Amino acid sequence: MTLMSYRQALHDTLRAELQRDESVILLGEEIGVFEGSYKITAGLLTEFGPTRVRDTPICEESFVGVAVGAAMLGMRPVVEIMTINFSLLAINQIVNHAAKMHAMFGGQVCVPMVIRTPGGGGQQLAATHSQNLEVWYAHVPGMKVVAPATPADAKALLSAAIRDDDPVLFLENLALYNTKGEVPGGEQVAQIGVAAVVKPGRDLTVVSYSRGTVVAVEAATQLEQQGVSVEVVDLRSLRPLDRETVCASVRKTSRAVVLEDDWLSYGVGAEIAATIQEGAFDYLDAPVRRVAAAEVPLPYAKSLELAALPTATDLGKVIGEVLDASRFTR
Amino acid sequence: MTLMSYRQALHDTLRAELQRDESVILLGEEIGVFEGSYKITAGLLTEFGPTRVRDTPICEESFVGVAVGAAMLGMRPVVEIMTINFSLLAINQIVNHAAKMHAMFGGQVCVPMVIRTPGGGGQQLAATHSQNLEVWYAHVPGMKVVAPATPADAKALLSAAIRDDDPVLFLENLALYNTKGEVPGGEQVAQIGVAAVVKPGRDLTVVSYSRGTVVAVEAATQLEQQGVSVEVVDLRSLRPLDRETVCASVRKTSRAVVLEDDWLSYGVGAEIAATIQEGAFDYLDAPVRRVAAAEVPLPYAKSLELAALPTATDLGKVIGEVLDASRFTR
Amino acid sequence: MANQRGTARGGIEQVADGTRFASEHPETLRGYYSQMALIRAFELRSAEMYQRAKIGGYCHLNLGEEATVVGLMAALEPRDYLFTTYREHGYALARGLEPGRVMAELFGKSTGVSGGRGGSMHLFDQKLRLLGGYGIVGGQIPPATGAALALTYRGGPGPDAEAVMCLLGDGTTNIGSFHESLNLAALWQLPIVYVIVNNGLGMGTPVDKAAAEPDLFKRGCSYRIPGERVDGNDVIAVRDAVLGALARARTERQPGLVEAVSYRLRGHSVVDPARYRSKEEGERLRGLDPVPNLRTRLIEAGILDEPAARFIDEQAEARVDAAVAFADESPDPQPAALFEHAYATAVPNTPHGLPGDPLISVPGGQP
Amino acid sequence: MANQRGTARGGIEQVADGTRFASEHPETLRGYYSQMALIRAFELRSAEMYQRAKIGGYCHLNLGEEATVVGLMAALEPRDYLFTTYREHGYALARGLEPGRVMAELFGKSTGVSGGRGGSMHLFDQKLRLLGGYGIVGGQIPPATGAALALTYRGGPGPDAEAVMCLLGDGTTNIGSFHESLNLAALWQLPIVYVIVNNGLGMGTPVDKAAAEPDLFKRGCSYRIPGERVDGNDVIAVRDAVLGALARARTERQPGLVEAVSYRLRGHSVVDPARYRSKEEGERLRGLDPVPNLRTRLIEAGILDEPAARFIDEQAEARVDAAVAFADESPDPQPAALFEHAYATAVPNTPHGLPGDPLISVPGGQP
Ligand SMILES: Cc1ncc(C[n+]2csc(CCOP(=O)(O)OP(=O)(O)O)c2C)c(N)n1
Ligand SMILES: Cc1ncc(C[n+]2csc(CCOP(=O)(O)OP(=O)(O)O)c2C)c(N)n1
Ligand SMILES: [Mg+2]
Ligand SMILES: [Mg+2]
Repeated sequence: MTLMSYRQALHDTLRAELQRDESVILLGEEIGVFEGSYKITAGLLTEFGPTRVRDTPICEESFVGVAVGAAMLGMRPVVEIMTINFSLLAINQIVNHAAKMHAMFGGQVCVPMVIRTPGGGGQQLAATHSQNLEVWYAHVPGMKVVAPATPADAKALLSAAIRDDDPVLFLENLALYNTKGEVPGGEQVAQIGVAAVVKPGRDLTVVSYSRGTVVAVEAATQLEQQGVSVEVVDLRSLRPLDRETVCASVRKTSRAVVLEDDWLSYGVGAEIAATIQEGAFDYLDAPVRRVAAAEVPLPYAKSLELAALPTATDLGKVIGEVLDASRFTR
Repeated sequence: MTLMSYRQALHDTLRAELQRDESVILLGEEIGVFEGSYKITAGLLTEFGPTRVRDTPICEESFVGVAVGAAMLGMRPVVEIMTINFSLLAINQIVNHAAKMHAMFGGQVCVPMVIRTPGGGGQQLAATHSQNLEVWYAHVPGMKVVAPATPADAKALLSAAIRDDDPVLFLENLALYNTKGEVPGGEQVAQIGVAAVVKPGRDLTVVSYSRGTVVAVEAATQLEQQGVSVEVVDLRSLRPLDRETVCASVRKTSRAVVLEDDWLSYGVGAEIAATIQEGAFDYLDAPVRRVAAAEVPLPYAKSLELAALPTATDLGKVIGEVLDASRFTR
Repeated sequence: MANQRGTARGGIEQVADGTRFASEHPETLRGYYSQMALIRAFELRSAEMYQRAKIGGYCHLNLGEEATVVGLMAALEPRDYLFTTYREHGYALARGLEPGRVMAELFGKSTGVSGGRGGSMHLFDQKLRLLGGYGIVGGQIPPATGAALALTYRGGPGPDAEAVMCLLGDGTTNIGSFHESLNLAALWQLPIVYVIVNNGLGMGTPVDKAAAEPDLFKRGCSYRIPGERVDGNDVIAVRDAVLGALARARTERQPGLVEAVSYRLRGHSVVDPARYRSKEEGERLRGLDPVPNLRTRLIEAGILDEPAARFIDEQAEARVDAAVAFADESPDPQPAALFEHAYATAVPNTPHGLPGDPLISVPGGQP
Repeated sequence: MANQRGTARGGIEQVADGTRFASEHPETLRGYYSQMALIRAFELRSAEMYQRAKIGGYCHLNLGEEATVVGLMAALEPRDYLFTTYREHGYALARGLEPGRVMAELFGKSTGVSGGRGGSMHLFDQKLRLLGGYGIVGGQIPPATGAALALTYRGGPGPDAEAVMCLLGDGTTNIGSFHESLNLAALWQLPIVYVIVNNGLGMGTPVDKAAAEPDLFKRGCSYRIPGERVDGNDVIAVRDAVLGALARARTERQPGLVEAVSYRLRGHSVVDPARYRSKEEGERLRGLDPVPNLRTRLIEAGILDEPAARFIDEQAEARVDAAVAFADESPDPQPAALFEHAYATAVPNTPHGLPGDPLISVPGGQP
């Protein structure tokens, strides 16, 4: 176990995978000389050279599509898209091509590639640079979508994604890069498609992923002192979605709240609430509630940005409302 | 009232709007000389000439972006994207630009444009040409998304979309173009953001939109004979979403099923189910169930395509299961 | 910079058949004609089968492009990789795929080259390195470029190096991925040849209504990629132009751009009556039909005689008959196999529900 | 085709100041210098304000591009429309926006040009026809082209016609929308001038590592759009080149492409230390700094003297002081206004919930 940042965990894992497997290459804008917009790839160009760590011009559709083609011939490209907002320029290659090929060509080819990209607001980057669009990719068969919340998961899920033979969208988050956590040494390869109960509890289940999980665990720990025992389920994988772990928790706690950074309508939380009401219907003492971002193009001004994004306080308030609605007595 | 096809209703409405307002122009691939891939714009080039009805080269991002810029200067472009699958090439202009500008620039500019595009499978067009991705657009603040199910709504919602000052994604469906229905004459401008109870009923609510609504009404009519009174709610507008109409219906029937053509996980039905379980929790006698497409890249082979797409039979089966689960007696 | 051999439509100088054919082995020429005749017969039959509802979806034919198809495939080595468009039946046949397996794919049968899952637009064969038909315009260009990038990790340049051929239509030169990918190929010196199959139209749109530089072979100028235009109705000219470009790609890692000019004889797809094209234009095009033209010229040159030619034509028909029979008899994919190939690596919780199935095996039964 | 005036970086012939300045009114030249001085002062202060956390998000400066900015804005008429990038503070100032309202936008205040909702990357002013800064690389190109299309519905070509100027960086010439939009502009003959502000780098990437044709002004070749390169450190040369291109756009509806070559003096954004650039390179660039250079040359040419120049510099500082004061005193947008401007046309059921609000006013209370 070593205490390290989410950024460091990503960096070390990329380095380890580059060392382990010749066919792993990194592609992206400014990942080499510039060392990455968020410095995840710092030092890797120097260590592995310009063919393994390749700076690309600004052309998301084509450098992602190039990764698709390279993967078809057996390479294992790990692409960095600076932020998920720019993935919209490459989405035709991701969704109409990478996600389709294995099935559409009758299983004759696979596309073992990883798309690393951070989402998230809260940095005053304004409407076009603050989105959380992972739900789009999670909707698409042929894709796998993982969203680690901790440095340890960042390591284990990135290793798993790189070794997986399907296209994987690996969701990072701007607000998580500097967060720290214990990371086990040696090879760690997570199972994609499995959620985790990261904090056990009895009274209510909070379901979240990525940054939201960190917020949820904070809130849960505080509520503990107030005599409320909150269980936190970290989805870890949005596609496939581990419905059973989510429902099992709610069958135990009989109450659920989803915390998500994306917009409420048609967001990740919609699927979670829909899943719970079907998978734990007779156990629910109150409606599943969702805590999500206000549905506006995110403004730049700090005062407005703060109002629009969900916080631990918002989560605590809604947890309180759900407990009251179900006549919970502390 | 005139009986006409969905295609005819779209054509006549485009023609009427072109006549009504000089600032309305049509842009798209093959909408002029070729008269449109699905012939919606047949004859309009001859009538209005090449500046009002403009054929574009194959460059979705730019011809859609051109419409954005023209709209910023006061034109009212109606863009045709041949199918929603190709909108992925333009989605950066739609979501990162058209949907953001009014808010991001402090209300100084608006983007009065319409994007007409058909979705839908069932035509053996295989994985890349059969998608239903409207849920992506419905997730995005700044967008409006409408999805008419009938020729009458095709007319009234298209007029409304063209006269609206925000970017509107106007969802058509390949399987609806030849369907017929009564269409009122004269100006008909629908209210965007309002759902409709298209068939009243007592025992169970089916919520759907676009092609699904047609299927739902068929199924409901059949079930009537079997003594089951099904209410059908047609969403008509996915964004804004008329939650109250949906929940009011379920508070009355106490049972709900969603029929959607898109993939189940993170699809439109997820939001509907999540909405109902929150807005009609104490009224629900059984979990809200979703009837959606199997989660695979849609295969070309008819045998597989049939297996993957939801039908009236599937809907009937699930309605039966919900009635049984809630001890309904015929 | 752009090689000026042939600078304008039709302005391509004709080498007399005598000289041109003389340097070829007669068997080779007869082989080209047989391939073109096979493609012609296959495509006409595909149209018929579509009318008879044996084929669904979209169906785009190579009618009029046979000389281009055969010339390109004659230049491509088995070790090379091919990325095509949705108009690719002929390439699959000329690359060596069994007509039966191609027709079976069009019929959506499990014996089809893509197991019936791709259909007409998505023919694929890993062994023959036919890396797919693609239905999204321009969608094949970045992956083809990426395949060429992958080759640079396999070995250095040289006459025996592998290369990639990426086909695209004239209308496709106007889409962003064309620009982005050619820039990458030139910047990174990738072993790839982009071939613009200029059949005069993108659906109903003539080249000069879509491209501000209608001399498409010149569009490599923005990347310092040399371009060359050839008469797409001349199988030998097409082959030789591409051989040269492929050689430069193998030995110098110099990406190439070749424009082969031919004419689409029918509508964009089998359902398009092409009303936007005048009767006269139709007549004119039939006069340029590469299949009967090569047949006559080979007979005039004494390389074929009428009986031999007829024999080839009949053989082609016979192979297509057999292909249809094979496709007809082949089984439909089983619905039970719907979720096969959804993913290459199995992981827990992968969806496998059919429409209307309950979400979870154990739905929220009684507490 | 491409106008060869200046074919390689730095290879741009220098006209002696004497001749060049003689043909200008001294007031004009002093005006250019004042504008450049104002931009310089504003940008240096922006960097400082960012360090002091008065400005958030990304902040990209025009340091080193002042001559290009002022030259371009000198050529642009008030009736013309301007689409810029996220590196646009200087353009907003030179276009005539109050420095206070620009600084207020950077501070995220309600008095900002975009009401504090856009920030540094999204300056917009409807009256001055500054149609936006854009943060998505290449995202401004199609809308700018569409604005030019809209102009063709307003009136015919002529010397008094309106036109559009679309700015983009050197690195942005490699993205698809550049190709697609220039093709449309040429095909449809739109009144637009695309200006490549070549500051030598896209973040850390030099032009020749990103563009296979590093002579960027030649990239109009694929659309028959004439290109021209000018010394971006020469305010008069920039102005004149663009005046010519704008004239052709107005009168002939001939889209233009102008490349202005200057140098980014600092990092990509205020948080980038630009370690990838050597000390020597840094030195060299400071020598090319257009602001002190013009100052010295105007003094040498007798158009300014030291006190006059110092007065201009002090005035610039004073205006920036005032701008900061205005921004500081301006109010933050009220959270209650969060949903303002989400939509232009109000319709029922538009979302207005804050995080954690119940979905429906009447949640499923007791039956
Ligand atoms: C991104 C995208 N846009 C539009 C279409 C519809 N479409 C299919 S083929 C075609 C024309 C292509 O013309 P060209 O490149 O000349 O190829 P050809 O069909 O002539 O072989 C169009 C517009 C598509 N499949 N994909
Ligand atoms: C689509 C997209 N990709 C990547 C980025 C990140 N990015 C912002 S600026 C920039 C470099 C642009 O370089 P250039 O065009 O030369 O403009 P400059 O910054 O030098 O003014 C990049 C890659 C972005 N904002 N949008
Ligand atoms: Mg064509
Ligand atoms: Mg630059």
